[in-house]
Amino acid sequence: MPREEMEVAPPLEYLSILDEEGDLDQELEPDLDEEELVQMYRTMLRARRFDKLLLEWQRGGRIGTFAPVSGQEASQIGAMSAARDEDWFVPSFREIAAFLWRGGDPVDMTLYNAGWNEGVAIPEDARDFPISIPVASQLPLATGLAYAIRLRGEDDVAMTFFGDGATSEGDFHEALNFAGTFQLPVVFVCQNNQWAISVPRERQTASETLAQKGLAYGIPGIQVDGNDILAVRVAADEAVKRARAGDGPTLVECVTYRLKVHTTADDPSRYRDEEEVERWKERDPIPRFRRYLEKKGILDEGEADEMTDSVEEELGGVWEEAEERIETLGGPDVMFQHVYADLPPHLERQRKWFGTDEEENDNG
Amino acid sequence: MPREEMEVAPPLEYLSILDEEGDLDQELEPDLDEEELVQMYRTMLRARRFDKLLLEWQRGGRIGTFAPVSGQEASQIGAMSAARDEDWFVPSFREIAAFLWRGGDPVDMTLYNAGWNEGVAIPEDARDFPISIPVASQLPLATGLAYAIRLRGEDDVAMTFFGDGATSEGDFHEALNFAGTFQLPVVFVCQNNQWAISVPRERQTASETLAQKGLAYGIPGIQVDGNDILAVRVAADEAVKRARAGDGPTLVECVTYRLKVHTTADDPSRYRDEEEVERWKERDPIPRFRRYLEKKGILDEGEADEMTDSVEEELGGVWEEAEERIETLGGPDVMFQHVYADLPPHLERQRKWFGTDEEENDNG
Amino acid sequence: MAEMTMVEALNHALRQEMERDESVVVLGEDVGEVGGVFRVTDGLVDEFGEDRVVDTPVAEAVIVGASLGMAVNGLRPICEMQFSGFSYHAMHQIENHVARFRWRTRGRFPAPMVIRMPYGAGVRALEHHSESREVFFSHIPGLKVVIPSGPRLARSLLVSAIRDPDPVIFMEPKLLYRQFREEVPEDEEAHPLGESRVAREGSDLTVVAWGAMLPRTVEVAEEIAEEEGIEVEVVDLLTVSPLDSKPFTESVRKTGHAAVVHEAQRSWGPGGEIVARIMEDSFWYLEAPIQRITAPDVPVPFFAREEAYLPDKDRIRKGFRAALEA
Amino acid sequence: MAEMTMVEALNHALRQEMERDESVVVLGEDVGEVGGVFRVTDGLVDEFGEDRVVDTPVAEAVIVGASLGMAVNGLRPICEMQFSGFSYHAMHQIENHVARFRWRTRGRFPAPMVIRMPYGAGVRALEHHSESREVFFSHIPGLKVVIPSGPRLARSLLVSAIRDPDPVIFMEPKLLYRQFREEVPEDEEAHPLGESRVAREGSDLTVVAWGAMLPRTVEVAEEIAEEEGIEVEVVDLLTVSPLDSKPFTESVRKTGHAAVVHEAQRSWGPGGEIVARIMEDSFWYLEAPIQRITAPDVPVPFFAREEAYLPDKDRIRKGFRAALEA
Ligand SMILES: Cc1ncc(C[n+]2csc(CCOP(=O)(O)OP(=O)(O)O)c2C)c(N)n1
Ligand SMILES: Cc1ncc(C[n+]2csc(CCOP(=O)(O)OP(=O)(O)O)c2C)c(N)n1
Ligand SMILES: [Mg+2]
Ligand SMILES: [Mg+2]
Repeated sequence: MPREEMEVAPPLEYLSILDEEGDLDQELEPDLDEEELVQMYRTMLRARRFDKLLLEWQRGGRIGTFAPVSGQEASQIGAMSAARDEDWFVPSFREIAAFLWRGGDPVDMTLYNAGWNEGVAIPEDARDFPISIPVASQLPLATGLAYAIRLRGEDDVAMTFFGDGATSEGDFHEALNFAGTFQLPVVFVCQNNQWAISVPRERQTASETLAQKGLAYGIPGIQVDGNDILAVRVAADEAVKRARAGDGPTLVECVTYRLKVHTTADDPSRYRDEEEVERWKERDPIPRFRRYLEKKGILDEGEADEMTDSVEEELGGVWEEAEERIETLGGPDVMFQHVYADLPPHLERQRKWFGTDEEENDNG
Repeated sequence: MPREEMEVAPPLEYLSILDEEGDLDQELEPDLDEEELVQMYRTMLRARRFDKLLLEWQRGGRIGTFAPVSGQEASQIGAMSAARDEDWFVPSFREIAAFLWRGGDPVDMTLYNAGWNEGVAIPEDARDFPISIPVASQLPLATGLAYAIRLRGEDDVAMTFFGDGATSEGDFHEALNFAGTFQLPVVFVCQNNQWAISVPRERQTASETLAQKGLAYGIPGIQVDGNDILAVRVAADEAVKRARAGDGPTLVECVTYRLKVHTTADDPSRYRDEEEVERWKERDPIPRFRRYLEKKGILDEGEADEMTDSVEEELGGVWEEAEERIETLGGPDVMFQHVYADLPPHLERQRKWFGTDEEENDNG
Repeated sequence: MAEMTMVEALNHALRQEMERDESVVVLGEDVGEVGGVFRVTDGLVDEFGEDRVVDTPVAEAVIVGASLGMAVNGLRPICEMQFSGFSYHAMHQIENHVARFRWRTRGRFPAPMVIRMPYGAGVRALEHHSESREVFFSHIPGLKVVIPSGPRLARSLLVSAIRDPDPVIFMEPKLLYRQFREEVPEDEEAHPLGESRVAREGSDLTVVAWGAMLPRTVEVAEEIAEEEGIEVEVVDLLTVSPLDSKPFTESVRKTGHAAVVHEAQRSWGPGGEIVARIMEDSFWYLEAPIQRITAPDVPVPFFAREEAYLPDKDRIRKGFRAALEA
Repeated sequence: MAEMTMVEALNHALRQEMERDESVVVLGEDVGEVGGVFRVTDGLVDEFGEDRVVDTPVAEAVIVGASLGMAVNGLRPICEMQFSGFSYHAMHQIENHVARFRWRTRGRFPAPMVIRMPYGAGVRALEHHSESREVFFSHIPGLKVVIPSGPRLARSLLVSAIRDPDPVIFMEPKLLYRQFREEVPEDEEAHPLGESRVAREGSDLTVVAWGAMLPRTVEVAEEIAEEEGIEVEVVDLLTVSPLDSKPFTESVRKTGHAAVVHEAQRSWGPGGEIVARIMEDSFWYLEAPIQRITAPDVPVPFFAREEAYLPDKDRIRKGFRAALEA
């Protein structure tokens, strides 16, 4: 008949490896392949650059609304790089960097952002999900992928991304609980970028960390410095390993920052101070990682600069290529494609309105 | 740049005061009015008895499906008795005991269970919500009541009930998070009766306790022996006090047991052992509380037995009264009442089909 | 051949499909040990194990969303909403993803899955257990919506639904779950989706019905034929969406009169689509206005009054008479 | 009088109602500092404070469910679904509780609340931001569904919706948010719910439209009058449910021809109800089949093709012509 404090399993941890000055906690430093480190850095640059281009194109009216990634490159690439190609990538709508790491084609993404359905075509061998606009709605999907993996006794993993705001949705809760109950191989990567549009993290939930939300589902939670790509990678490696071994899901909270607008339809000056942005710019994940690579002697200054240029060059032709592709795309009746495996008769009739001069109201 | 365990605020506690033998932890014993203690006991008896009658009526075809409360009397009355009349009662579908504590009329409830909408009529001064069938859907409602309380600076509280299964629904999550974010005066009372129809508590979630789910929302959680009415009452008193003082919501998990069927449409022999039920019968909250009252000299054996008889007598006439009421109820066109404040013209026309001999298809 | 109730016939379909194809899995609340609250999944967990017959937490959105993930990753999930009244909890998953995942991925990740749900009034159930909202699902492009009207068709339609490459909302009229038995062959039988059927031939009046309204509509047609010599042609939709309208619009060309019977509420309900299709295809043949014989625009009353809510034989007959007036 | 866009007119209504009645509160995602993603709630938080203009977590079900609780407890909540495409997340709260709380409590706890949501295509928005699913809400008894077609009516309908004793789904055609300005009086103006209006008189053809389709329908009517002397009567529903059908069914008695224009997908869409009402009330006056001029039965395409998806003036005109053929 006691009154007592209860202990909570599972573990809840905090992890940071590389600080803002590029200084390292050597005990925690992961043992990563140099080539991979360079690849990670390069992809961060590509993401940053592509973001800038998309913003320009958007301002110029070439593409529609999109959600820039700048500031979250470490959070995304650190996590995504822990997965294999055969693992599943289940993004939200801001995963430009993760998408590029997966080998996604910037031209496709440009088409998508220019309003063409063809932009979501997914290569036959890629296990990438399309952008998911409804906040948190992709989490149940990832959970289902993972169920199928487990049922067949495979060792793939589903890695899904979402924001701090997404943790408030019922879908977040139901998915984590489902994954916990069945101990599914999912890695839940929360991109806590401090804002859900105009609502700051502290007003999204009274929970002190987002990682601790895992406790509600018996899921280990870890909060990492999301601008420290090494910390993110280590946490993700462990989570992936746990999932692959059949030991269930993990919730990884990456503490990071959205340096730009929420989407191009947004005006952050209405709700946040430029000072806050400036403070976070000092924690920019890209220079931090560059300093690390330089200190380690993996890249020297010249190589690093060169890489920036080569990335710029690589992406320089994307718009032109996208434009060329757009020229080749079908007319309005493309909208009838892929609604069903086979077009039902009434849709076949409706499609004709668009393809021919027939009278519209053909009893569709 | 550390790797470290994180501490989780707010507190998470376990509480038990009166054990299965009726032995007491005197340090924890609440100081309750004798009359109230007797009232609590009497209501437990009424609930148990009414449950039995409803089951008989259901088996006899007089009423429809219902969800028996037996076993959960302490969990419900312990919690509900911590609230004032002006506080809001937001039940799920199994809160027969809490309903009786609130002064609910068994005749109304019988009407409800016999399929008459008139059974949900709520007295003008009662702040009782109707039964909520969709699991967890009442939690957002309670949260909204509490928001209105807070906005107007009142000190009422909303107390809402739900089961262990309900904690898996998105509505549970969204409501607790909302209540935590705005620090609303809600008391979330989870009736963890070990089963959600055929699914045992351990397969509902991998979380070790349900109380710890509060941590995800920065909400204090407390797990109590739900068959110990004193423990439930103490936990609820604290939660109500916290809410009233403007210090936000609490999640109270009452560990109890559903002694009977899930609903009368259910056959538990398909999924649970009689032995388990027997074990829990030994922890029956009613004899336990009776022993306490006897030991304290509040009731003697004779008085206790007499009370059982008087309760039986009190409820003996309910069916007859309900039958009489049913005689007085309106015809099918009652279904048109209360759909809108004023019946729109098309519904007025539709209503005539039922009230008169008019042709049906009056362009309704 | 065995005489089966609809519940047994559905169970038969599930069992055979699970035997035939090991990628078929069943999931939902209480579908395991207890065999579903209506026993549609009875015994499956014993035969196929807990991994393929999955009792889930009480959480409809993830039941549906996870089913989609399973479908994408090679399984053929059949998930159950314990009652259609709780399918709204998963509406966002259905609308935002399930219905259009094929489309969202340009064909790369189709969603071959079935969402089963008992629906409709008439079994003295609790509040929220009796609605008929086929319109919600039928109005969403990319879904197929199937409603059987008897045991044998329930079995053969469910088989087709499971094998279909697209997501199917399979609505089971629970009033018919045990209302009557039919011969259901042991051997495979699959009724193609997207084909309605003439349940009764007739030359005087065309009536469209489905689900629990179908048997009583046919009964009234039989009675009226016997008593008054009026021959009603009854078309049973079976697949509500995509709608196969030819059988009834062509029938109207023959009869000149039409009615639709449904238990959904009238306004903005399914009857409107039936009327519009006839209007578009067979207006010139119509000799009288088409009648909608439906429930009124009120919430389904608690069960003491649900019989009055549902179109009964009397109201169906009155509707027929109105449709026949020229 | 000031010239206002629809966004400004809605803001005007909200501000005045909040001033008039301190029980009115506004809640939703980003309705505070940022003034809503479309700025409909612009400035309200400065004027009325964070407690009455509430930025909520990203959680639609509790936004709606909590609004209901607020309404029961003496407030007049106006909650916002950031886009109608995310209202399905709250569908269960709407269907299971909001629509029938008055009914569920025999009148004891009515639910005077408004759920605002921008809907519809045409503004180059992202996926899931462009649907038109008025049928979902209109088919649920107990709800009122309102869709304005211009700034002035948007304001006066929102005022009525806020004061209405029943829950109102207030769907805002975002294509019209800033498409044109209208004089909106400073003084109170409340257009009664449940009354449709004749937006243009005519004697040759009756056309029903609402929301974003209304202005273009009127434009085509003007053009066709000028060019061909054909006079189209256009009825603007305003309140979609409960439907006020008299103005258009009576109009058909005069014109003998009818069409309905909507941006929702065709099948099981709103057009069916319009057709059925005319069928029931004015069949004998019809000289040609009623035309449905609608979007096709496909998901709204990404924005490069959304103009082709939406009924445009050309398709509307073709539909008129078909409706006029006798
Ligand atoms: C279900 C749903 N509700 C609302 C929205 C509108 N919306 C888009 S992004 C967003 C905020 C998301 O915040 P967060 O999860 O932190 O992700 P971030 O944008 O910061 O990456 C909202 C409310 C949506 N897309 N889906
Ligand atoms: C949203 C919803 N889903 C499913 C159901 C069917 N159902 C009724 S009770 C129940 C289990 C509830 O379990 P729990 O929350 O533990 O409450 P208990 O019945 O044990 O009191 C289920 C799944 C429902 N009523 N509502
Ligand atoms: Mg964010
Ligand atoms: Mg339970």
